[in-house]
Amino acid sequence: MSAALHLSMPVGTVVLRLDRLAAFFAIIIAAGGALTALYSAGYLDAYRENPKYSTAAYYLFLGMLESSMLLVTISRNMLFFLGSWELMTIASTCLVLFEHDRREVRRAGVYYFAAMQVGAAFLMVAFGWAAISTGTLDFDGLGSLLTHDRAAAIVILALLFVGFGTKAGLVPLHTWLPRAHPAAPAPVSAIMSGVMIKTGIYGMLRMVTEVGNPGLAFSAIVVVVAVATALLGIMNAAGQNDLKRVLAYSSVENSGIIALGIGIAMVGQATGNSFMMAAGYLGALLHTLNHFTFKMSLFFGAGMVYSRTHELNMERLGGLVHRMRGTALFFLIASLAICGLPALNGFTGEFAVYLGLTSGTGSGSLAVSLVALLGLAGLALVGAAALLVFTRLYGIVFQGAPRSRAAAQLRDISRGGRALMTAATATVTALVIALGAGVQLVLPALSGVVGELGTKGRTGSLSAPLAQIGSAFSDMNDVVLMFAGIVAALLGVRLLLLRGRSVARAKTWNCGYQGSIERAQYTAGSFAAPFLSLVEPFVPLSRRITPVETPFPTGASIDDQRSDASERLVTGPLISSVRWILSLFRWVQSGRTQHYILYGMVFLIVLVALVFGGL
Amino acid sequence: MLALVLIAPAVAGALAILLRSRIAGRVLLISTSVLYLTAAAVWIGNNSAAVPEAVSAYFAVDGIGRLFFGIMAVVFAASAVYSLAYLRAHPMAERQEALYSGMMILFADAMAGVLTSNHLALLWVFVEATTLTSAVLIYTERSKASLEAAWKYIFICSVGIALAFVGIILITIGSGSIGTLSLTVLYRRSAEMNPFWLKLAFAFILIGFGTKTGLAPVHAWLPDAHSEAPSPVSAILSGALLNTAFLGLVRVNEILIRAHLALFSNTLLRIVGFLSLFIAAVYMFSARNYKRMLAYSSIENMGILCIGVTLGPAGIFAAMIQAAAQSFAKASLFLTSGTILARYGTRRIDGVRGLLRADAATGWLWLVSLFAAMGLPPFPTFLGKFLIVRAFFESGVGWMAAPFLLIIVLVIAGMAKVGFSMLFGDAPQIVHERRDAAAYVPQILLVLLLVSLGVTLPNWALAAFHAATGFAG
Amino acid sequence: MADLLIVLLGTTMLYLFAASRLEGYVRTLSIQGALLFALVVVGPHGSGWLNVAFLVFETLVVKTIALPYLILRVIRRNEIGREVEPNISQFYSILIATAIFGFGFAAAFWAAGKESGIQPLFFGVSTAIIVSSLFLVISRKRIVTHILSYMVLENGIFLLSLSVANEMPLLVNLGVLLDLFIAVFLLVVFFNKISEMFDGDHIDVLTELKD
Amino acid sequence: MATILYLALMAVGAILFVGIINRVKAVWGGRRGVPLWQLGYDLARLLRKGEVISTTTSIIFRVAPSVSLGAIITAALLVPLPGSHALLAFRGDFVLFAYLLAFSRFVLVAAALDTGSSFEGMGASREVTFATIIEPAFFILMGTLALASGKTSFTGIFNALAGSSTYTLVVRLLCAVALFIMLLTEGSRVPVDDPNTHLELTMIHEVMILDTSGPDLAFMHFGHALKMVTIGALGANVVAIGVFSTLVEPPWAHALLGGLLLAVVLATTAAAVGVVESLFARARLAHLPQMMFVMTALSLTAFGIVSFFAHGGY
Repeated sequence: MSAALHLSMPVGTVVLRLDRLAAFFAIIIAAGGALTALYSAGYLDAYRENPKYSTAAYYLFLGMLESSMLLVTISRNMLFFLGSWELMTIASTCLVLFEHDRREVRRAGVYYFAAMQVGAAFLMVAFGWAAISTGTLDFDGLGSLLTHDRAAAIVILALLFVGFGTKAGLVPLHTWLPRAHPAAPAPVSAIMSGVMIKTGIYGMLRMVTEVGNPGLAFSAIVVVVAVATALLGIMNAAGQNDLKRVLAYSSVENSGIIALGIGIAMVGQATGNSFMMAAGYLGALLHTLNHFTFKMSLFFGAGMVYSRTHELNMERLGGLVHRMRGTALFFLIASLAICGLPALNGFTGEFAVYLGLTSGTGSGSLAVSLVALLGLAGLALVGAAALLVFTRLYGIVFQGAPRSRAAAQLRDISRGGRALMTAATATVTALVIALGAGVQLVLPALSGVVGELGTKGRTGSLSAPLAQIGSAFSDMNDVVLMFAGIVAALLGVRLLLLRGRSVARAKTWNCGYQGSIERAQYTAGSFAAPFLSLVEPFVPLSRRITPVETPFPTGASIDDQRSDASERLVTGPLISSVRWILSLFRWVQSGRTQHYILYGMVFLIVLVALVFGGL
Repeated sequence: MLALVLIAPAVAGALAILLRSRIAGRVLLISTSVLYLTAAAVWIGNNSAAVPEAVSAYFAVDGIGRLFFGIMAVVFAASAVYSLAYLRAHPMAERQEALYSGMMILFADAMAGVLTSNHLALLWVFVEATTLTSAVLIYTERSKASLEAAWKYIFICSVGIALAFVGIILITIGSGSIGTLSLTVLYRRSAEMNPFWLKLAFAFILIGFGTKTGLAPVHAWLPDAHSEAPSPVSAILSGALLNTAFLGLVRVNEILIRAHLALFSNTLLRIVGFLSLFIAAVYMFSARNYKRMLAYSSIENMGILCIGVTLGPAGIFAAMIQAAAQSFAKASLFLTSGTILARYGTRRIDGVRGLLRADAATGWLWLVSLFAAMGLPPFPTFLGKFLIVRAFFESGVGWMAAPFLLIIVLVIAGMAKVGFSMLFGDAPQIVHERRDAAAYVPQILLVLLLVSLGVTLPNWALAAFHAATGFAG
Repeated sequence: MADLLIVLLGTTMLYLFAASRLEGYVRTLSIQGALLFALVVVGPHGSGWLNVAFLVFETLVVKTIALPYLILRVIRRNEIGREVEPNISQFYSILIATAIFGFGFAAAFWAAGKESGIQPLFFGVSTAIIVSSLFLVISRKRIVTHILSYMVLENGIFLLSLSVANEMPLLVNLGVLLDLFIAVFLLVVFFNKISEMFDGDHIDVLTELKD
Repeated sequence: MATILYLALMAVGAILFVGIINRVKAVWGGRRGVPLWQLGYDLARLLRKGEVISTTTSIIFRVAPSVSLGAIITAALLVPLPGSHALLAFRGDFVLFAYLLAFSRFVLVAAALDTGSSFEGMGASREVTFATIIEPAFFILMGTLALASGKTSFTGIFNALAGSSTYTLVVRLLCAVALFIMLLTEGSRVPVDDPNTHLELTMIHEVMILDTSGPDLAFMHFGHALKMVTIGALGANVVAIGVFSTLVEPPWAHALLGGLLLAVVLATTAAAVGVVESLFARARLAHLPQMMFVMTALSLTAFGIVSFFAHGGY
């Protein structure tokens, strides 16, 4: 399944090839685009009348984003690839800026754009270097890199990983996600989180297969970064109160899981553990596919919530399960899936990654088993924390009683719009279930992709380990089906028992308290507090209190904000120090002609001195 | 052809000033731009004729001359057309307007002289001439600010150019028995020259022409002039004049390279190049005036060119692409900024909001041209950027790509911050509502030209760039 | 003979830094023109009487008479004060100027020792004049003194160009002269405008445009 | 054969487990205490009742108990009878085991939050928080055993380790203690939680099911007990390593022996839990994480030992 197309370009011929890997991502991109378009058609109803917003431009840039992503997947010419990459940035930036009249949206747009430029700069250096040391702009040349100049090859690969990691949202270059996602319209967040960041994953996979394996140390570093990303992502997700910020950070977490898959695959390749390699790649691909489905579903749901309540602060939502039944159901399924719980697709990917990790602990050198153990413990912690995050998210937003008027009385939106949104959400959620129960059906295709990665990676066939993984999956699937059966049986029993018995309705038992419980409910903040106090250093708390002073207190309040440690320690200081350095030179343009002449004179003297000095 | 290109506009300019008539001025202006466009088309068209077209010992059009002449012609034509809109928006006394048209023509003619002169001192004469003509243009609006800008411009540049002349004298000293300043001869016999005087000369010439090129640390006049001049003039200053002065630098640099002094000249050029990039980054964030912001971006671009030409043939080729693309983008931006200025009546960035709603066409032009200036696809600036980065590695100084791209990313971020803040948000009540085709068509054509260059670099363009790269044969 | 003239030129520079009145500046300027004229006369002539004639015209008519007269008229017309108003006192100016001269000579002789084909006196004095004229710009507040300094700079360059054995082609010389003349003329015009528009003719009034 | 025996043992054991715990506590306290089968009677009574459901709740609340119980049963099916094969054994089945328990946790928490009661929210919050400490420890434990045995399924691990070298004795001890802590936590027993003080004062499990009644409550209770014995059964397997180095003939005897061992281990575990509950008071909430990290520490120690030997002791 590989088609090539040769174009003549200023940079020589550009080969566009659709091999298995490209096809896999192209399918995700195409499906995601279709779903987003469908959903947008409904979501943008509310904006259509408003002259401020141009839906035409929205669809223009959506199409641009789609096509550029597709070009990214199939182009095998470095310059052409970079071009498509930048087009992708342009389109997504313009999409993020859709609600441009809001100040925070503009700020987020600029931040996102700048972050993407940083990433692109890394790629540009890497490709420029590779193009020189391989003598060609074509990816095919990359194969000779490692043999030709190993040190350079490793640095180039590191640069590439940083560049692609920025797009994929790997720590510490993930800080754009929690800014861009809340600012963007829901469908845009959905396609960015569900599809666009996957192009970063694609880049890593493509490069590591084209360049070859850079060795154990590099791979181990990838694993460490991946684990750090997943952990930091999920911890911050627990610390956020904005529905879409939570989802954004959970995207960071899932990128970490995917990268972990890639990392252990690289470790396996480096140590000749083909099972680990196969399992890692398979896990990465599966999780890429699955995250695409449930994250889109979640963002679609968030969009529904926003369009009905115009509220994204969890503390002001609640009880939507009674008013938005459909959305609540889809959101629940997606939440179960994103926690990696069995019977839904989220589990399959993590299961494959776990398989790789356990085989890593069970074999190879001490280093490998330590790396694998790190991944094992980290992934387990991430899973448990994800459960916390999403029970919290779902419980606070959808369950209990409404915490505000906005949540109690929904705005009504056009019937057609709602239908379209629901259709899109239902479709993608159906995929969540289908991929969970029917993982057996997609496994062969994915194994094909993994096999290609193996052969391209010059490690020979991976068919044997893939077969073992397949059998494990089929057994796992049987157990999952058994689980479904048992649950069904129990539900049946329950119904039988309750038949003809009294099922009374009463207020929630609040230990005798009879008042209304809306304001007395457990809050999102307090729900996460015990966990966050355990991981305080990674999500430091900043608390603003207006205490009660006067005998007749007015407006006493407390405001907790959790900030991102990596941003506080790494990216934040970096940015501010650069700005500081620049600000040191503001005096240059003083407006005084004499200063200007002085600059010239000094410079002249310096140059003359250089000449006499014999430069 | 060459004689026509040089003499006819001189006459036309003089006529325009003497006739003191609106119509005559505009007609002459447009016809001059037509003449230049045709000349450029002819020269770039038969680029295959590698041997430079020479009319005398003093004038010749080699590859790089052709390319830069083409750039100048296009930018000048765009500004000429836009001038019609400008003159309608800013009605002024008839003889003033005639002076404007005449000076525009003479300004272009002076640049044409620089681009086509084959004699170093003659080139100097024309560079100084560009200063004198454009100084008058900068003062067109007769405001205090424009007067200050014009003064700083003419004074700083005159001093700088004077130093360049010192450099030329030093070359004469160093050229010893060669006994002429004809460039073709100097290229040929550069090996015979005295390296010491050559280096000293280059130091002076770098400062002299560097002042006109707007290279840090002698860039100071540039933001003032660009922001206070009428927008069509700013467009020419940024899109054509800087390149023209830069050409002088390149020619002298070529002499040094051929005299095996490349190490020296490259070091100096890289120093000023990175300094310029840095200064641009410093002010890109703190600029409060959008025309000044564009001016700093021009400084950045000149820095890029300086660095590019030090990176061997590949670098020079990339620099040529960069020069053409950036000039068109910058011209389009400055012309558009003129429309913005006319709509909002302020140069302050925070005075401009909701451009996309106030005037959609201008808004989109602004956005697209910004992307072009930032070096994003599908514009040729992106190609140039990548080729320069690659050239770093080709000439063995790959580590320089890191600071280079770092600063460029900073500049891009600054441009985005400013550009977006102007485009979006709620539009205030706009006073001027008159729409004028001449205020949009030139930029649209420029953008189309850019896209066509970027998407499919056509063969004639490719040939032009190659010819420019190996201009000295 | 020529050497004496050159040394004289140098001393005029020092006087320029000592002088506290604008008229003094203008007078120095025309004196320099005269000295350059003398240099042209006594100096070595290469080929072509036409060139010599041109140089004579340039020095005698333009540099000695026309331009100084032009400046003088400007000063009178704008009835601006006569003081030079340095922002670095004459004393220190002279010190620095002397230092510049010292370095100029040092450089010249060093170069002469290293490279053949230059007369150190020509080279030293002219470079000294060039640099010190820049310093003059920096150290004097009034715009009119900037114009004067520019013309001094041009004189220094002219001196240097005289040191070059083979002259420029006539065409080029014409162009150079034309440029110089127009430049000074424009500077004067703008200067008039400035003293109309702004109050005072200090360079400090021109500091509106900055970041 | 083995499986049926195993299932029977688990079903009965779940009920007796709680019974034994309470009996031990009673005896320790000088009382006679409730009959061993008390939980059985309670479940029977509950199954005969109707329900009272909060008006705030949604369908989730009603489905949750069944799903939770189903998840735990399925998890229990993955654990083998000591010395025999589990009903289903495959690579990485312990991952599925852990995630099934997680599933039951999810629905329990969802049900608790469904009521909107602040008490149940509190309990839910603690439940998920402690899980974030226990789960990694469990995975480190299994990773250790995988490393020691070179297998990655319960059955595989336990059978492969059978009769392997001596250092596994230490490892087994560590693992057993770790599993015991896991049991106390997952079963929310003292010192993590105090199941006796029913209603508000309990902090985790009991408070989460405040609003549950009737058959649902029965499911909840049984599931809870079953979870404990499942972990106990894991412990039994760990202990049993080496006992079953050779297949005892005939097979039914072999299975019987395994069953016997399982029963003994469960009984002793229950007794141990009872003793702990009689000796200790419930620890302060703030101190619980340290206690649970002990499990992580033990598992890591075990890993250290194993990797030391497994990698030829460098």
